[in-house]
Amino acid sequence: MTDTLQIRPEAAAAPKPAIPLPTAAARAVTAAGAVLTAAAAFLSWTYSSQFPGDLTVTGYPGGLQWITFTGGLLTLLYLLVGYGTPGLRGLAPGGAEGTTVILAVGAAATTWFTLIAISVELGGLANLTTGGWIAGIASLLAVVGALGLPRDGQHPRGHGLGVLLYPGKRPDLRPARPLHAAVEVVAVLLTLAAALGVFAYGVDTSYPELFAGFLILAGFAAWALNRSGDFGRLGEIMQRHRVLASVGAFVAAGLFPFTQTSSNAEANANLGVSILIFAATALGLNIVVGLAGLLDLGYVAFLGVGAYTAALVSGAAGTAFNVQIPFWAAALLGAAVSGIFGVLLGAPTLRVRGDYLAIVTLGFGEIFRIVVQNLDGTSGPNVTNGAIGISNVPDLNIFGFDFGSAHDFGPFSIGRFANYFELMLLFTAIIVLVFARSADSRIGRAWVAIREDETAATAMGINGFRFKLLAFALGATLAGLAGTVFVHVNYSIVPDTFQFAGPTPPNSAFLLAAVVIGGMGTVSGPLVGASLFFLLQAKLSFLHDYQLLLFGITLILFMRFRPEGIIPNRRRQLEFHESQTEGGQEGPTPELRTAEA
Amino acid sequence: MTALLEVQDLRVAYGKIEAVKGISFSIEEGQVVTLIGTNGAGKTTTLRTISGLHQPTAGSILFKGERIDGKPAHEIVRMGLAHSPEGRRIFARMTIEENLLLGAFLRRDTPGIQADVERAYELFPILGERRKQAAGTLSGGEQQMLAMGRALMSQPKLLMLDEPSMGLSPIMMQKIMSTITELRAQGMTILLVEQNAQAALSLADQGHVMEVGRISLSGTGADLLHDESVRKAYLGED
Amino acid sequence: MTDTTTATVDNAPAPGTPLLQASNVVMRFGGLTAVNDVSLTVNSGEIIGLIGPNGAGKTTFFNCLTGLYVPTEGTVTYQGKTLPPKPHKVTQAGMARTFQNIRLFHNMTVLENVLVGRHTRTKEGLISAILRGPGYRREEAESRAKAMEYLDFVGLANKAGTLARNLPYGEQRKLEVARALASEPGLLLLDEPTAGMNPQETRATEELVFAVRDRGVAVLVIEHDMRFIFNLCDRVAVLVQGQKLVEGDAATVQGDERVVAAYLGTPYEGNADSTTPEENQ
Amino acid sequence: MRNRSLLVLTAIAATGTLTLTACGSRASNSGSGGSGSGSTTVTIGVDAPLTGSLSALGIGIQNSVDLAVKTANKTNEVPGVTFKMEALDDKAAPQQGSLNATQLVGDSSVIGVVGPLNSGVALTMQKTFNNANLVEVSPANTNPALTQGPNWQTGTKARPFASYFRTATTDAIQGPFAAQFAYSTLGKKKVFLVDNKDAYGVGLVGTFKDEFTKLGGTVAGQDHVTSGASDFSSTVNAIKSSGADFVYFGGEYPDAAPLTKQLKAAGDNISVIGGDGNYDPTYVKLAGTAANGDYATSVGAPVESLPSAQTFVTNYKAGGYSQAYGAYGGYSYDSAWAIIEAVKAVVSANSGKLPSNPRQAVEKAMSNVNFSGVTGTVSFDQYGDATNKQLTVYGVKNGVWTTIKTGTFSG
Amino acid sequence: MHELPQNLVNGLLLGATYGLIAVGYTIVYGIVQLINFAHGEIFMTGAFGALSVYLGLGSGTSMWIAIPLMLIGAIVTSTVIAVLTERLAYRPLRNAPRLAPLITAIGVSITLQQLVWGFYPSAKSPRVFPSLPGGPFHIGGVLIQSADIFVVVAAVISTLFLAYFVRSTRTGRAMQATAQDPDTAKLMGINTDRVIVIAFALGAGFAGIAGVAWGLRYGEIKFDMGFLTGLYAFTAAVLGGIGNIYGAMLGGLVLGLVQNLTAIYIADIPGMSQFSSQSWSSVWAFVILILVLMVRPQGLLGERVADRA
Repeated sequence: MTDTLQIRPEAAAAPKPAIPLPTAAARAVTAAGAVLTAAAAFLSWTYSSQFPGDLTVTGYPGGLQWITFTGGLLTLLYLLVGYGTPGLRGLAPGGAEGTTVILAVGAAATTWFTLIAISVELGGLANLTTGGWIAGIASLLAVVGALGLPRDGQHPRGHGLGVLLYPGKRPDLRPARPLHAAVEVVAVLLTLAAALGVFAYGVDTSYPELFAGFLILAGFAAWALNRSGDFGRLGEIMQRHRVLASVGAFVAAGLFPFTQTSSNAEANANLGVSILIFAATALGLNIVVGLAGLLDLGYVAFLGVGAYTAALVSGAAGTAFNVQIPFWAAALLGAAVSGIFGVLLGAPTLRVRGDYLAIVTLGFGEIFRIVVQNLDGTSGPNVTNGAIGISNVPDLNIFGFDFGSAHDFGPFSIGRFANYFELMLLFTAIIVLVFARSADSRIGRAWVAIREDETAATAMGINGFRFKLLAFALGATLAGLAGTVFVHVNYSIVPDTFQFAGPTPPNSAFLLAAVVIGGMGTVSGPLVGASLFFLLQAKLSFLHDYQLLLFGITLILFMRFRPEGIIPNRRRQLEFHESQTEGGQEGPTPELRTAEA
Repeated sequence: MTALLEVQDLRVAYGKIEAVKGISFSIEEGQVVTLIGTNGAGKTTTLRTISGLHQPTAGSILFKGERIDGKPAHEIVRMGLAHSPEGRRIFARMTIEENLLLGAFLRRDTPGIQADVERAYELFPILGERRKQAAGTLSGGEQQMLAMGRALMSQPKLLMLDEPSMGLSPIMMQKIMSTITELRAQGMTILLVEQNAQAALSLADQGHVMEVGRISLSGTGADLLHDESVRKAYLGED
Repeated sequence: MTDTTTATVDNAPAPGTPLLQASNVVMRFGGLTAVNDVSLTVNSGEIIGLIGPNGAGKTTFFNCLTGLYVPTEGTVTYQGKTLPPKPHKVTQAGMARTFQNIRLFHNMTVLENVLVGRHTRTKEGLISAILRGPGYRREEAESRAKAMEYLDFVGLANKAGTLARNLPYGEQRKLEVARALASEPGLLLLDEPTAGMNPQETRATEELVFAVRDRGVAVLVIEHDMRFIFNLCDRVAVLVQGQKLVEGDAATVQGDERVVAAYLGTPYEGNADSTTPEENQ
Repeated sequence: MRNRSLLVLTAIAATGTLTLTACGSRASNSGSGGSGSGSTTVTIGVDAPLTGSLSALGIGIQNSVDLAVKTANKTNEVPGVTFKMEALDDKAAPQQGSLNATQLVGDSSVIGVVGPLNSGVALTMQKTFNNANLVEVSPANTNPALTQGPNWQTGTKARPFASYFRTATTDAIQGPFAAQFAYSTLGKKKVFLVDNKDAYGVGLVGTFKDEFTKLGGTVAGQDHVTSGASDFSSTVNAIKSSGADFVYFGGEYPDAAPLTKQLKAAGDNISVIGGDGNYDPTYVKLAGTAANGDYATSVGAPVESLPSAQTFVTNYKAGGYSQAYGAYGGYSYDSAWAIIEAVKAVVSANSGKLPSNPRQAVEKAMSNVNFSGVTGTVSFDQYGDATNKQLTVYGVKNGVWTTIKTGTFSG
Repeated sequence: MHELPQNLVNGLLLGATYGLIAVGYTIVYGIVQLINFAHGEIFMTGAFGALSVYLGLGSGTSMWIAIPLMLIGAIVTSTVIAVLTERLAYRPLRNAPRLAPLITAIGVSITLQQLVWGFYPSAKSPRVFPSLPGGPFHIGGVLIQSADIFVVVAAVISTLFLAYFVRSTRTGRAMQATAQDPDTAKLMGINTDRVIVIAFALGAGFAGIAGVAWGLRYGEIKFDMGFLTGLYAFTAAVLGGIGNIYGAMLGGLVLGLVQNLTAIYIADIPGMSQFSSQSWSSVWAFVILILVLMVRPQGLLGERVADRA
């Protein structure tokens, strides 16, 4: 990238740095802090190897030290970008200084998280050795230095510490000139590889402290890359190479089990397939909620319908129909039955007002569980084996490939859950394809039109009821499809899984939260939201009894500070683009419209 | 004579889009001032900001010499500023009388309120005839009368009327305009936002033309009425 | 925009044949009669105006035409067929409409808005949208081309990628017209198309309506702006208290005493002290 | 431990280089590969709900296993082998159970697992453990299908998973035992059956009903309630009008207590008999005087009558655990101890050393385990079920559970 | 037919409790169009508030003294929590997209449940709630507990009070105005933020009373009792026509009756005997809800909201 791609904020408008330091001094302090932070990772931080990851070793970093090491290096990198280092200059089109601040804070946060975790778990600050103290102080030094850098970006008016320390918002970027195609392809591939690496590392974190540290740094790094404008640039490039990016993403995801060589490989593959099932289901829900704007609070029931259908025809002993049909047929059947349930539920209720739909779907979710529990032969005909559930669902065998056992591919051994991971990845790809293609078609436009203004949509000749029903049925079908894999992965199915809210995914509240927090109406939003959610609840077990409490508080805070989700949808990006391509746009926003209409 | 209302460098934004881009004007006691301009010019936004429904991003609003920008709407009403919103916005499911009583929400002097209700019925006899009827059943013109009557119930020092003639038949528009004239004659200070530039300018002491968030032209009503560009753009003359 | 491309619509009938026929329409809500025995005919190639004071039943009548209400009595036919009582079927039959207070799909782009308007003239379903066969691609491409043509017609082609909500007010009105035209109607219903416009914009709208008519689309327009109505319409119907008071050309209506008394009044001439009905206090 | 790190440090200093491969081998392998102390460390995994509404029971399981592990280490139960516990939280959710199972299987030091609490969770774990030949001993699963296959009721018993064992007694024993007690001892002939639609309750009522009708009793009526519900008025009315002598309830005390309370308040003073889900002090606390005259069966002999149990109680108290061992503490201790015994057998059969891949051997050894545990003699039959079929009936008298009768169930 | 009158009475009593909670949903929805998902938890915290008061009083206190104090404790607890959640969680989202406050409400619901579960002493298992002395009474073959009388009195007085409050007080009129058009209400000088807080507080107060009624009737309270009960109460509010206070009560009564009667009398329908148990009753409740909404989409007493084209 060249210098012409970036717009520097007007110098005159730039406010004074938060900490008044000469720029040279600020750079020196930041650099020293960042380098020291990274270097301190090579020292021993504590006396006792009791702390997970064993941070007693001088000479090479371990566990959380790798995280602080990375934090220090990233800070240094963007400091150099801001310094105008040749070859790096294009890396922060949105301004390097604010980015540096965020990264420095991120590095300090992980460092101090580690130090605090050591002190708490081992009982007191006395457990820290010099190395730990050096890291702690160095990381703070980097923050102080970064705050002394000249400020870039857009800063809110006002006073107070918060505003003073605010790293600024990225100034609006002009779309960049496309780079050489080969460079862009390499950029896409590198990004995908990096994403795979980060994800695989996060999944493989073997103890909660490491995961928490990873999460802190990953969060700050994501913020920093967004602030620096790199995400925006990458997004443009990805958009230009959409097919490569999406195929590449799936290939990268498919490689995930091959990156897992430790003894945790199967556990991680299990985690991976669980995430995929959850994410694919969330994506199905996104059609209903994100595209058609219908609120469904009982969506997990459709996953259940698919799962039960597949279980009943899987040949598992003790089911009502003792039949076994091939999996492809079972998958289609599960999806179809689920879709039929969607129609059965939707037909009488989609005519009622939106908020009423919420209660009806919530009721359906609960009813599904109760009905399944009751269909056991004593309080109803025996279909589902009641609360005892259907157990011992056989492993899949497709074209002689036994999903239940491990297979060797060259040097890699792919276990049972990895097999299912690849299968579910295929299903996820199908669901993504269905979502993306239906969203960008006559059907998808009709859905969005209904969501935007049903009366106007009807006046355009759209049969509102029919299309809402279609969205509902399609969403249900996709969930049912995911359910057919779900039941095989888990060997069994019991009614208790399908609750409105529970401690683990999938449940209706988590699904909705994954969609909304991820970003409604987007493909990647629910995928990211679901992954994050699943990992959080699976990895942060050390929170014990406070986990669900923190989940609740997280929901509240997220809606308070980022209601549009992690990945806002295209419409928002468009709005953003327009406001900078056309300068001071005169068009009224929706609020303005209601005010002026 | 000090200004009753003084707006200085007012800026209002919705998200990233600035709807009002630094306007200043003032109203003396007893004056009728009108803002004219096309849709989307920022007139309604200006009124809503003055009455506290929006927060300005910059600038100040002084009412009776006191800053009111940033105050909540109900406190601004208490100070004597009434706003009859665009599109009437009457409480359709309540009766006419209940609507009027809500206009006097902040007053506690029951006899005075009753007297003012009767006065509103005098001003708009049609309302008096249907006082127990749900307001939603009134025709557009009658709803506008109710909205004006309701605004007057708070005994305001300044009355802001937003598009009182919108969607009305010509005959009803004439009625509304004559009511405004009558209020002016009674000494009421009025800030009038109107589409119908002809009618508005002809009864205003002072007029401001708003275009895309800025005041492009100011002058007395009569001056503006005879201004070449105003005649072309807003009065539809070639 | 004013230099109109006079590409006529494929399914436009010959001028002068009756298109929309409302006969003796009565609409009652409970005991309240909102529309009482109103008949109205729109012939192809015509621009018909519908005026009347607020609460006169214009909107109710309009809703009877667009399928939102089923008339209590009387019939509404379009091209000889009784209108189905569902708005989306009315559009399918060939009548498109705009809204009094613009109802665009604000978070869709300008082009997407028009594409939604193409809904009834396209038929690719979910399966073909997912499979994306050649048929789908062809239809989608054709639809886009048509949509761009309509945008070009109203002069918004250069804003195809803009979000509808970011359009200025006047252009939003134009987009609504383009969106309605995209369903290739024989009759276009305009509900107060100049509300909130200044005289210049109003005149531009007049041109647009004429251009629409020249494409072979008949127009029924509800308006308050008398000058607009009388400039534009071949015939004007006046609705007062649920009944049609008079119907005829501009001169007839303007000259009708009952219309002046109930609706038009005498033009307001400023300096209004003399018109004040009551004494000052 | 400090020693070890010094050792590593010297090694690093000696090579003088830092390589990524070196980092990979550093963490976790504290146990099996460790050569420093000369003792092999093996892990006993625990899977139980450590959070959520069932956490009291789950933590009781965890602590009891911890106690067993500590005791085994202290007494050097298996020479050359040090035990360690790793507890995972399944949140009472099947999916989490599946994740935990793969994690435990992946950790090569894990030699056996105690858990889970919920049979729904067990269903998703069984096969994963079985594929890895990792023994799983549940202290709490009572559903017969887990060991005897889904068609156990029709007489075709088939053990689905060789690695699954349990110290808990199945519904197939507890239900009939209660039926015999009610019919023969109490002389009641007309029962009203209520279950709360969870796997435990349904199983219990089903086996009770079969035995009770076989004995000649009649079922006056049956109702099913939603677990977690509070209003049982329709059930109470149905019971009243059925004219039943007593109610047999399948489920847990949070549902049973309000039921008995509402039943007595409605003037129907008949006994409610339940399984070990009812046998909890909270039952009496919640139901108050309404609980008097109610019965519950529970597995094993009363704690105070077994010396081994008393030792457990004393040691548990001395262990300083903040939470009570709960309903399944004894079984959990016995489950862990069964694994320890199996390891012991394997080690002694392999000339005092743990074989390099001990899981399969431990699984085999489990069938021959036989020792006197907290809940009585612990051994497993051909299905992996506990052979101990001793049960006790408790009754509420003046607001306290008191032992009525201890007996052994005979088919 | 087994004891039909008794079943009717039981159903109505259960329904009255639903109605008391449903009022809170309906009143908040009517003003801010928010499905306050956490309202069930407000009800639950009210019950725990009352229990705290009772425990604080010591065991010797007469129930006649304790009950009013417990009621106050319940109302205060519920109200304070409701007002706090409104202030901290919902108010900042007043102009956010529709789903945001709903997700927040789910978050608040989980948070409140977990707070009680984790921090209220021994709340991990059900806690005993005191009972009223006296009774039971036989009235025409129907058995009435003294707690039942409390429920009836509470429901009747509360509904009458609320109807009076909304229709005839100044604040009530302000609530109506805010419900119809918040912006214009502000222009009338109504402090709409305050009105919204009052709506939350009123609903919470009723939920607090319902919490006490619940505890007295069933003798135990638990941290998760709010979810299912809240769900039924919300169903009742929708059934009756959300936004309508009488509708909420009516919906509650209908729902209570349906739950109680279906559990017994479905069995009398040939071939349906398996579907008649308490565990099916919630299924029937939702079936009824769907049937009612199909016939009357606006609920039993709801007003049709015309879509103005």
